[in-house]
Amino acid sequence: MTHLDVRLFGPQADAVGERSVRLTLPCESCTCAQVLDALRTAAPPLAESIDSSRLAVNQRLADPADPVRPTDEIALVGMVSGG
Amino acid sequence: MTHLDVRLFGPQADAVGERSVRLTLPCESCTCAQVLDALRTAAPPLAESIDSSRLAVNQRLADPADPVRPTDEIALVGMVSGG
Amino acid sequence: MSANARIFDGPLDGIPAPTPHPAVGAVLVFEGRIRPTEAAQTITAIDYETYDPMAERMLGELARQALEKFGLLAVQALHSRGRVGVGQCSFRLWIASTHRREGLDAMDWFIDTLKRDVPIWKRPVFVESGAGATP
Amino acid sequence: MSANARIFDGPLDGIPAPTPHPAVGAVLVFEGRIRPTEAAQTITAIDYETYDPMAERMLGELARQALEKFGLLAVQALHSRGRVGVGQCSFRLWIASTHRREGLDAMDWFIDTLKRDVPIWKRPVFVESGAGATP
Repeated sequence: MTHLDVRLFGPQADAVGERSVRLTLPCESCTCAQVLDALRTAAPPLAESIDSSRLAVNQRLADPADPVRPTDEIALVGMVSGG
Repeated sequence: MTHLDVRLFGPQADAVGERSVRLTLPCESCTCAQVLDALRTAAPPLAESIDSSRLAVNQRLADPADPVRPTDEIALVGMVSGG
Repeated sequence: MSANARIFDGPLDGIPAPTPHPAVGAVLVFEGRIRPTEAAQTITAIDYETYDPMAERMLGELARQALEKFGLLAVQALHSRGRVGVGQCSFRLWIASTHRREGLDAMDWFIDTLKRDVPIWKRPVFVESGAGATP
Repeated sequence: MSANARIFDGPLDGIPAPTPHPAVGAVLVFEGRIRPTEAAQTITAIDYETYDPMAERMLGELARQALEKFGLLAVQALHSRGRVGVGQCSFRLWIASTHRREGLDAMDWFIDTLKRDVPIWKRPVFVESGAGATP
């Protein structure tokens, strides 16, 4: 079991009404894909936008297969609108 | 017979060594195409660039079939390099 | 060749543009400005949220990638954080290149990539209907 | 919506850019600058020859055509006449549009058309080899 927090920003934070979501995952060594799946279940308002979102792990965009540790800084990067 | 002057600019003026060329054409009502042909004969240094050049008649770009009168202001517009 | 990026609090208006090196034949500037409507509603400003310091670091990475990918001479990217009012500038991309073509291509690529990947979010500030009218 | 064009004697550096209307979401600026070499030879300046007033009138026509063709909000085109030194600006195109896409497309079209049709010619001023070295 792994516990970790995922930071939310912008419209995704607004949709959930929180700046971060605490997740409990069944895996011991988890991947970004597993975190995104758990997030989808834990925060239903993200359902529509999560497929076009990525995780940032320690402030770098990560791929689905990349590992995540509970000590990592994890953020959901989706619905960005800079420029 | 028609007499007219064609103004030259930039590298075409440099090639001919003149700012204008005086032409004598056999036609009475002449076209731009006829002027360009006469210019080719009268100013051999223009041979290479004249096919990619156009005439301006009274300060407007003209087409080959457009008429030219001796009182018109005629200029060769070729090898332009603005910007 | 230089690439740099900065995120500033508030609008970018008034921040001077770089002075191009004499070898530069083409300078291209793109400025994104706040328009008075968002999804057909009147707004007064946009609040920009940035994930710091990742947003600035990524802007800098994009600037370096653009430099290399398009063979540019210099790139500067600036973006606002926080509130930027209607008519003010929130993003500026400055590109110096030998010729025009690579500069235009780089500008297109940079802005597309920014809009897809860089962790910056905007939140429109709508006109408060009737606010202040109640006693 | 406004389109304007001017030819100035000498470099354009220092001529202020227009202030965009608040509805403008994107401002694009292209500056053409004099590079220190021309066909692999060192130069000190470019002398621009313009066919007046046709050159300025055509620049204005291109600005109006760009406005209409690409649905822009404003266009300003400036070009130099006479001598412009290395590192100085000889051409500036300023485009204001609602969005980026049409501004970039218009810029490309404008510069291509300018380089093909507008009666402006450049003559490089080369470094005089050995000038002043002979007694």
